[in-house]
Amino acid sequence: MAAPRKKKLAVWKFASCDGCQLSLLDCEDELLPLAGEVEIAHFLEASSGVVAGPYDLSLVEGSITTPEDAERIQHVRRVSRRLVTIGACATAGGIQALRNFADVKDFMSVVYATPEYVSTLETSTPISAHVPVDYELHGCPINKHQLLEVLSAYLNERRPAIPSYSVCIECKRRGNVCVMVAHGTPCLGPVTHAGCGAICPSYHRGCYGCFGPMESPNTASLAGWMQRLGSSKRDLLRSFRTYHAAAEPFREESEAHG
Amino acid sequence: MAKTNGRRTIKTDFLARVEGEGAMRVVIRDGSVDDVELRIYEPPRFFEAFLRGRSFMEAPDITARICGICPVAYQLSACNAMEDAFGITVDGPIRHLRRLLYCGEWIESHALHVFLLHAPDFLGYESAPAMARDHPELVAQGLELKKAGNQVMTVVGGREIHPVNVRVGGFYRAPSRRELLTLVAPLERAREIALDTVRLAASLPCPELELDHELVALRQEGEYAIERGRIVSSGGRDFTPREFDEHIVEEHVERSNALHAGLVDGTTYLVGPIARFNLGFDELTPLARGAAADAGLVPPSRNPFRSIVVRSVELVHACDEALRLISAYEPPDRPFVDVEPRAAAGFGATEAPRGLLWHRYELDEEGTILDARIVPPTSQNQRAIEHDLRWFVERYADLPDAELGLRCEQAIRNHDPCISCATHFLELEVDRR
Amino acid sequence: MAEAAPASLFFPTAYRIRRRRRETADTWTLELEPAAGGEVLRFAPGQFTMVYAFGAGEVPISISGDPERTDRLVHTIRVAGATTRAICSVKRGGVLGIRGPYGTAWPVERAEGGDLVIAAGGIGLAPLRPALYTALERRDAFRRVVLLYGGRSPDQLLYTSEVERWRAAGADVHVTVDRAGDQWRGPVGVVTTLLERADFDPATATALVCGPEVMMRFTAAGLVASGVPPQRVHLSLERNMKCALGQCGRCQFGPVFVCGDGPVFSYEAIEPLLAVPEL
Amino acid sequence: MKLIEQPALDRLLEALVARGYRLVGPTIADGAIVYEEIRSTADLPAGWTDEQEAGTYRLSRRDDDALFGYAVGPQSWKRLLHPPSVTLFRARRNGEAELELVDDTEEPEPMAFIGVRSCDLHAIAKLDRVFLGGRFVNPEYEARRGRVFVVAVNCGVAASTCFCVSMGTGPRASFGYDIALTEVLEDGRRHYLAEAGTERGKELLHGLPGREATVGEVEGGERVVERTAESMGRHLDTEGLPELLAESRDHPRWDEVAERCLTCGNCTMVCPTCFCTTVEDVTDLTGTEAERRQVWDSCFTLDFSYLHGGGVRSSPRGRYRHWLTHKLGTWHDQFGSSGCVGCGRCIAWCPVGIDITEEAAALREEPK
Ligand SMILES: Cc1cc2nc3c(=O)[nH]c(=O)nc-3n(C[C@H](O)[C@H](O)[C@H](O)COP(=O)(O)OP(=O)(O)OC[C@H]3O[C@@H](n4cnc5c(N)ncnc54)[C@H](O)[C@@H]3O)c2cc1C
Ligand code: SF4
Ligand code: SF4
Ligand code: SF4
Repeated sequence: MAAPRKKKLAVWKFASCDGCQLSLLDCEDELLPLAGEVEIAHFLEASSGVVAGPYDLSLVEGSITTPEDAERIQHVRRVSRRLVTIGACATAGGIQALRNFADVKDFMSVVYATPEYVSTLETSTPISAHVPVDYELHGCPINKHQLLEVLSAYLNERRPAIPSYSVCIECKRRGNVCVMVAHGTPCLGPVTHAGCGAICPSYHRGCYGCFGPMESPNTASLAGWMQRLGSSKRDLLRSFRTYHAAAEPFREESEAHG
Repeated sequence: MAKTNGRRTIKTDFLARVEGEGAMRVVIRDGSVDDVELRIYEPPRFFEAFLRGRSFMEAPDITARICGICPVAYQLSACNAMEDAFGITVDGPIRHLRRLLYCGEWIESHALHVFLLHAPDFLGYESAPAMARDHPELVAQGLELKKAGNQVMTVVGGREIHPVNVRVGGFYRAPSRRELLTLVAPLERAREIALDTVRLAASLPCPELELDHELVALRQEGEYAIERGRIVSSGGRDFTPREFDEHIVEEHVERSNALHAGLVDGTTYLVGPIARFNLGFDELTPLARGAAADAGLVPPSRNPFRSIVVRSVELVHACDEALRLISAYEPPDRPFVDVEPRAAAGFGATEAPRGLLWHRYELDEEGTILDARIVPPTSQNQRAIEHDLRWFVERYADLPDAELGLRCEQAIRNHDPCISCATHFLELEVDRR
Repeated sequence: MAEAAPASLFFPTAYRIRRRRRETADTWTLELEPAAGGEVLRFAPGQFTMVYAFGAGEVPISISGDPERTDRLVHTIRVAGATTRAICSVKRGGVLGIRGPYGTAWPVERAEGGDLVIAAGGIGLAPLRPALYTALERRDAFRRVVLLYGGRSPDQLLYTSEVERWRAAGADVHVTVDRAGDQWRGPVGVVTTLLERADFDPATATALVCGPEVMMRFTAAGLVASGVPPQRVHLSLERNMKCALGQCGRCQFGPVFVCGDGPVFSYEAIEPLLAVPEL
Repeated sequence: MKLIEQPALDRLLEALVARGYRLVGPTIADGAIVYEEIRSTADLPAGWTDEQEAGTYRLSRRDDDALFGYAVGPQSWKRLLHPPSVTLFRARRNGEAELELVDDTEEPEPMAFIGVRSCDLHAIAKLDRVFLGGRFVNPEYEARRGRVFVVAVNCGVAASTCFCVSMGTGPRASFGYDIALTEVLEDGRRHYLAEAGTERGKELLHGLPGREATVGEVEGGERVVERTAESMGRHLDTEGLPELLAESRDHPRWDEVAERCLTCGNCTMVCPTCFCTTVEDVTDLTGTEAERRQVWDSCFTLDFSYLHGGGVRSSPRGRYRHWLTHKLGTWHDQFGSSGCVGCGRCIAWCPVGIDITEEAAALREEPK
């Protein structure tokens, strides 16, 4: 029997910090076995060799912020059998979606001397706002173990085993002492999607929501409690308006304190 | 790549193996270089704009998102700037922990660059996995070294990308001695690999090229400057981060639509490993200094193609320094110094793996950011990179296009440009033909 | 390889697929035997096993074979998601993990001397087939044996090649479909509509019902309305379950565990619970 | 009943270590009293107590140096007996036709639990009922459980979240211990009344320096426990509760609590009797190695009740109702007792302070 054709993996980048694709290179123990299992056909951060599509699996990092990128993502979708977004930018618009709450022209004039040259859209939008997405991996940045889980799930044609419950469940499994209850530190863990392993509480700070909303986030109730702990309206607005500012439940909650 | 009556254009639409996405364009007319351009079409993300109105406490985490390759650099430059504004000093074990965390980032980032991005150039491969087919142990060593850096960041910072433990004033939690001791074995192993790497890098074939840029880096008496220091230059300049604007200007260069940083007197300057090495050689640990000397690397050493050797020396230094910091570590009584915001401007600079990273904030009495400016290393090096390219193309214009293109890419990679960092200040020009 | 005594209740036994048969577009019947030889697990009609597909997961699947044919373990599986897809894509000769059997059985013997009514919807016929086999093997012990079977469309019906055999063995078989094609000459409509067509004596009947939960609710209510005592109507429920041991907590259905107190329940016992949303 | 002093306690701990037990007991970490490995009484939270309220827990100083002057913290012994993550087995595949199943369960190490409260003894008994007293005996649990030595402590203080008296589970340890201690603080003196509950407990106790307590001293110990029983911070009326819950499935109170509940699952994680789990399947990239891991789960997750085509308990209301009804109602049907031992952990560690006693009481009110 002939060896089965290796699956082709592509990694694409839109507006982002590169951290999520770096997570792939951060899989030091698995990188070479992975390269043995799949053909890394398009991954500019790591390779100058580019193999033509179509690709079996495309990992997409970054959000759509320019007219050119809005077109390019259509192309990426066409050449990809499965498309998985990695990270907060691709999944929710990222920190750069803060422009969605302001006038982008004002933003440009802060940064650029000659804003006319800059081609940009009014908003930063997730990939799913432009093309169908097969799976969304959360995190700013994503967790590399979860990335490996997604990869091995797609290689083995199964669904990734990635829970969408709260960070609290991971936090308690880990044996942490709750920072909100025991220290009075406001924490977004109860409304935030698990995946990081509850790092922030393990380092005695409140979760700042970098994995985005969990499956059934009750942000209003949590915000009420955070107020009792001393958060001002402005604190609340800032808390919900960070790396997932444009994710619906967080957007709504931040606007409630605007 | 096209050739029409004496005019040759070499274009690489996607620069591979750099962080972020950019392109390069070289125009040669009748054998001489007409135009050299490093283009960056990373979409802008407007960090300086949306930092306005945020709390000073958010700056380390938000600015980390400028770049996933050197988040610690952003976090600590931001912390330095805030602490400068509020008039507090962070020293003792907290500063040592910061330095340790930063060593982790240097190890990770340099190993990534040396083994996964740069070495394939010298050995003629398109990527590290491709190189691994012929040199499996080499790539495995590089990955092991890189992993040790990531382990440091994970223990001290909570995770390898966008660590969560850094805050203005110090850390949220100081790791225990026991936690740090888990890093000793991997770092000792990493230091061995780094020493081998210096030897290997020194043996790689490399074109002769002497830069005449002025070199700029932080300097701190008694240590190889990483997380603090004064800004000094090979031209004898010496100033504090607060005085940055008096010495460095960002110019609008018409031809490339980009902001290029230059010294006030118009001199092109270079930041990064080569600058640090030449200005801080005496402060390297004896082991790193010895390794450099054995490899024939002593200041002045201004060949950008030797930057891979310099990075390897810095790898030795970072491992050595991390081990020293761990063995001397006594957890601080409190993981952070209290911070009282006040209306002020703050300036902060640190040595990111790619060079000087400078932040400036204006804050109101509650610590809300009124204005932010960030000058990352790649913006400062852009002019120098283009200069190198021009030199190189002039010298090797006879090479076939394909070969020349690859060589040019390599010349760019010498400086490990991080385009993600660069984009929030660079004009972008979208060119996708 | 010498098998160490399984310490964990979760530890499966490797079973090899010796035959695979495609029932419908998305449903397969697998015949399995222990990969290392030895006895096939024994079971009672209505019981299920936990079927493990390498790396993909483990799910509860009823045993659909004949309890008397002790040389094989038979499962009929519809592809519903990732795990069932993985199970159904293992080829002949491939290996699955099996543990069990678990759960309560259809009380076939309680129907002896009276009529036995088996009502199935869709894949629900799989857990009922062992009960039908058992009844037909001792056909004389019952008065009527009635099978009411509904499928979504003719091409989604299971075991169609066996229907004539069942009739020949003395079963009164009625089949209906929700949506008929040109070829279909039988009745059209949901299973409950067959209750009127079928001939059985409610007063002596025992009914075994399996299918989608709504179908079971309506069928059971219909049976009771027609005079079958609720304690003689039995249903088989499905709930999420990871252990089948009563220890993962997931299959709770109010006061009971589906894995051990069920899956077969008497309608009398669970009727009030079925009416509670989100129980 | 034997009267001993702190040095004798250390002797007890040493003797347990000599017999191969790993000592796990209360100690301070990250602003709370947690159960971790300890070496001597010096690791115990001497002079500390805990102030608990719905959604709040704070350590504070006592005005004495009592070793056991606090109630329960965020963790329970469940963590050790029914760990948050356990590998069930590993599998290796060589092509499709060969599947090697590997069970590499290791023999658990013997542990001595130091300072187990009465509510937690009851909680352990409830876990025993789930894992050992049902249709299947869980051998891993049995192995861990069988290697535990229990040193119980009768409670000297109750937190404002405690209601063991209502549940009939405390504050005096009445079973399930090898040795039980009462800490008595009188006239600036501190001593311990120790009694054995098993032969091995008796034997260990026998070897400790100390003397037989006088009748007066024994009564002093009784008074400690009585005072605690009188100072319960909360109360739960259990009269007819399972029936009430079975009849209250449509009560509007569920909607009110669902407004506040975050469906975060903290209550189930901290509860010493919540035992629910899920299984995670992982494979390596090459698809030749697989592992099944059992991890704590919560009935507050959507996946918990997921059935192809949608979850059974998709609304927060349905999930909260299930949790409270299971704890106080259907647990009786399933396991013959209440699933709640009145430890109050779920009250203190709910991030928004939802109080099980208050919710249960509200169900007794006629819907308005
Ligand atoms: C007692 C019992 C007997 C069953 N007998 C059969 C049978 O004979 N043939 C057959 O085809 N199917 C049967 N099922 C249903 C079968 O278990 C589900 O179709 C299967 O679990 C779906 O898993 P999946 O991973 O493919 O689907 P997904 O939709 O991806 O489900 C994900 C997970 O949710 C759980 N889950 C989803 N649906 C169900 C369900 N209906 N029941 C229990 N858990 C579920 C499983 O843990 C599953 O792995 C039975 C279910 C039970 C409870
Ligand atoms: S705890 Fe929250 S903010 Fe911290 S890493 Fe995890 S998801 Fe991100
Ligand atoms: S339900 Fe709450 S009070 Fe009751 S045992 Fe569980 S955590 Fe303790
Ligand atoms: S009751 Fe409290 S702890 Fe439990 S799920 Fe709701 S909010 Fe979380």
